Amino acid sequence: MDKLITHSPILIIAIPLLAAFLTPLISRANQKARDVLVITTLAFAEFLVIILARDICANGIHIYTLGASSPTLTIPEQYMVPVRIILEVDAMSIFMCIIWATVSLAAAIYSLSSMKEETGRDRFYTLLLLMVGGTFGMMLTGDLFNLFVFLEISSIAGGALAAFRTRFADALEGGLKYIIISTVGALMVLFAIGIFYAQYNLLNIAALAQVIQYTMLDKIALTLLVTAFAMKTGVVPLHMWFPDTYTVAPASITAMLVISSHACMYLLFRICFSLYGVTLNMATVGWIIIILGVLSMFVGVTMAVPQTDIKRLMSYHAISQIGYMWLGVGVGLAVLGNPEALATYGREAISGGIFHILNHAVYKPLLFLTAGALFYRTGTRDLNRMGGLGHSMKLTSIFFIIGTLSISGVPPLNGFASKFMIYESVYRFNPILAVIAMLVSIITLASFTKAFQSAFMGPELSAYKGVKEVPKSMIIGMGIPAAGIIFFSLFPGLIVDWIVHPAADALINQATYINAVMGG
Amino acid sequence: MRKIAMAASLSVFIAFLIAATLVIHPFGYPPSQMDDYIIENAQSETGANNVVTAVVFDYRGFDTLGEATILFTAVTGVVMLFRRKKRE
Amino acid sequence: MTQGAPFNVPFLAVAALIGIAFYIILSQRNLIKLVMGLGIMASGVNLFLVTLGYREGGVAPIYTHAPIERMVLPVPQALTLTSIVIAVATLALMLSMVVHIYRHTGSIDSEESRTMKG
Amino acid sequence: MMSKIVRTISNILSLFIFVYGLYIIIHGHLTPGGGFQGGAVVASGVALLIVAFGSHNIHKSLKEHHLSILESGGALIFIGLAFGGIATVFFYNFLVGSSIFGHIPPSGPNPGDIWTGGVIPFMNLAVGLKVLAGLSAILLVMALATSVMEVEE
Repeated sequence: MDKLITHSPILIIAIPLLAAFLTPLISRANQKARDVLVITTLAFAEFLVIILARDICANGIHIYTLGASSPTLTIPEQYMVPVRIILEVDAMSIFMCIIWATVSLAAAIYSLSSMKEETGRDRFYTLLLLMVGGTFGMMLTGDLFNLFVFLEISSIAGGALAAFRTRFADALEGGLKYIIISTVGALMVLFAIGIFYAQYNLLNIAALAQVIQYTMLDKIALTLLVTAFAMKTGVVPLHMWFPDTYTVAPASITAMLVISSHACMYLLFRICFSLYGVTLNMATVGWIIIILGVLSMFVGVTMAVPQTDIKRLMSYHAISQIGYMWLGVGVGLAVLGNPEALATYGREAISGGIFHILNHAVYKPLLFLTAGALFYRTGTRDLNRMGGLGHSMKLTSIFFIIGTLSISGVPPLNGFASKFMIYESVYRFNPILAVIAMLVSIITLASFTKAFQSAFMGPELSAYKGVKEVPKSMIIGMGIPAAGIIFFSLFPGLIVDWIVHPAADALINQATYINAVMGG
Repeated sequence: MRKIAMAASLSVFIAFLIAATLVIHPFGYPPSQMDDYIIENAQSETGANNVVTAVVFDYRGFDTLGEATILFTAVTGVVMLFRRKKRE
Repeated sequence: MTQGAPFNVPFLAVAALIGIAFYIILSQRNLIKLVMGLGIMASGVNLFLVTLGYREGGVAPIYTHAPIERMVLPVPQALTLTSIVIAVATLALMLSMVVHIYRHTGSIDSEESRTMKG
Repeated sequence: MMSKIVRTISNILSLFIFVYGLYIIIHGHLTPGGGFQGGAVVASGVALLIVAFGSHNIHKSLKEHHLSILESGGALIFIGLAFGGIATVFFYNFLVGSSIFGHIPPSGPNPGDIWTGGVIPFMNLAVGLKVLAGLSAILLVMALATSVMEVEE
């Protein structure tokens, strides 16, 4: 068991990759065996993530040096800088891993039925496992170039999956758009890595953070990194690809793409907090993030209201929700240089933003999966052509209601808990921002009420007389995030204390992050 | 409107690039603390005469795994895109 | 900038390549040209990485029959190798998507298809 | 399908290209090159054959799922070698100092010894296998897809 915990960071990445390499061979032999392999792999990854999370709660940052003679030997003997690739797992990265493991498991179970009619399913599952492994790599690595490599794995696999239904021209265009955006972003990241390498001859994040001097070149690199990750996260001036890709991808893949864009947001926070952190007063960067966040909140929700395509509507809402996270964490970043403000409301704002990532990562996949269920049964995404589905698809409509109430921040549900944390702390930073945030929340509720009304309420349409509830595995796939929502709504305090505050502290305490690798 | 935004972002980007080339270290004289270690110890630690191979497969072997995975992903993606349509 | 050229000429070449690529990506509507722009950008970044490791008078970091002991840095070469393969993989996937789009719509103009705007 | 002269010449040339690619793969730890470069050289030989004989004729003897199996195999060997070191650490070079490819060369310039490098030669082979299969598969599939289009129009 100890050995398993020691090696768990690498196993979390390597096991999905190994399974992905095996999938083409196994699916030639037996289709059932392939499904079993996929689900077992993801369940095992989830198990590893949980035991690693428990270990991190108890013992702090977990270090794993690849190829060294001992996992914790970060720096070769009698030398001063790390040479090998190091995986560095702190509370924030494991927080993202928990989300990713759960959502990908739910999405894979959902796909078992929802993709049954499609051809080329063995390729689908191979790509799905590759995307899982790649995104885990992004979250766990402590090395900049390694980060770039896994960013590319995740985005290539994601783009290919988004284009999976090749019989629709839209799907291909959505996938191509995603890959183009990702490639431009990844090349910007690579250029920034080159700049760091040119100045310091280092690639490890912690080692770089120790020596970084905030020269002109570092500013350029920061700009490139922020632009690249903002592009992949889908905040407003760079959001054009976001609805196009999300609308056309299969529902389970859309749910996963949401989380992988959150992973890019995590990378942005990692760069701002852990790499630059104390070397400068981050107020400017913080304000840029706040402004982008407020802009996305507002533009996202206003663009969502007139949409009639259900997944497009949800995509614009996703942009708007991402704005909340940027607002929360941006406020924290803006006061990072000011210990007093940080203690009174900065930490709370960061926690609010992070908690919102968690909440968004359960209700948005749930909503996309219900949209997929509607598409599965009705064959359309157009809200005007749906109606009365509440009679025949009872469970789906219940899941949709849960998701809707949660995303609009209606009080007893978890969306409210995180939004309230953001309102409260942002209000003390700048009241206007908090008012905008509340306003956006109200518009969100209005927009989703309309969507629910047109899809589920009203008389049963004759076109959908024979519509039945979706198959069992899709129900389970939707049930996992729904159970998450209910659990987080019942015990928000517990969740905040267990995983959200440690994650926020891990971001704030740059010194711990550096010392874990550099020692001393 | 779109043209202006394009021109603005392009010029900002190029200004960045030029600025970067002006302040970067002179060509041919890079800092080299990490690489010196690798040049010195690659033979004794990995047994390979070719230091680049030693870096690719040993010091940064995980990157190579990722790289191989990307190629695998691309091949899977291409084959998936050109898969035969289901016979109706 | 002590010896050699008055400016960092190799770095200027990098800047030119990336600038051209960025212009292509922003201005071109033809999808094949867009992908070519991405390819040029990848080459620019690769050139940047590999120039970072050059050391005046160094030889390739391979000990077999090495004439002198002064070697250029090995890590940038390894990074470039990795990123070249990544670029190849990405371009292959993008081009096959473009082929597919052409099959569906009979056009590779991004303005003509519905969602590729912006 | 091209003329008979081209086909004959490329038939002969491709053998030399394959052998050269294999040489680059096997000597990856001694001379410039390695798995990726050698694999790309072999795949270029396949590209030559595809151009000379036409993708449909090549497809009769070389199907993409064979290449796909070969590629999966290469990837599995590679990740398996990485897992081989997990008794110490993932990616640990566990063969250095052992009797298989375990010699350690004298430090500094030397004439080179093929029996060195630990797992590196095996990894070169695995990656070479993977890259040659992968790139050939991409070339073959794309050549097939585009040639079908030409027939249709």
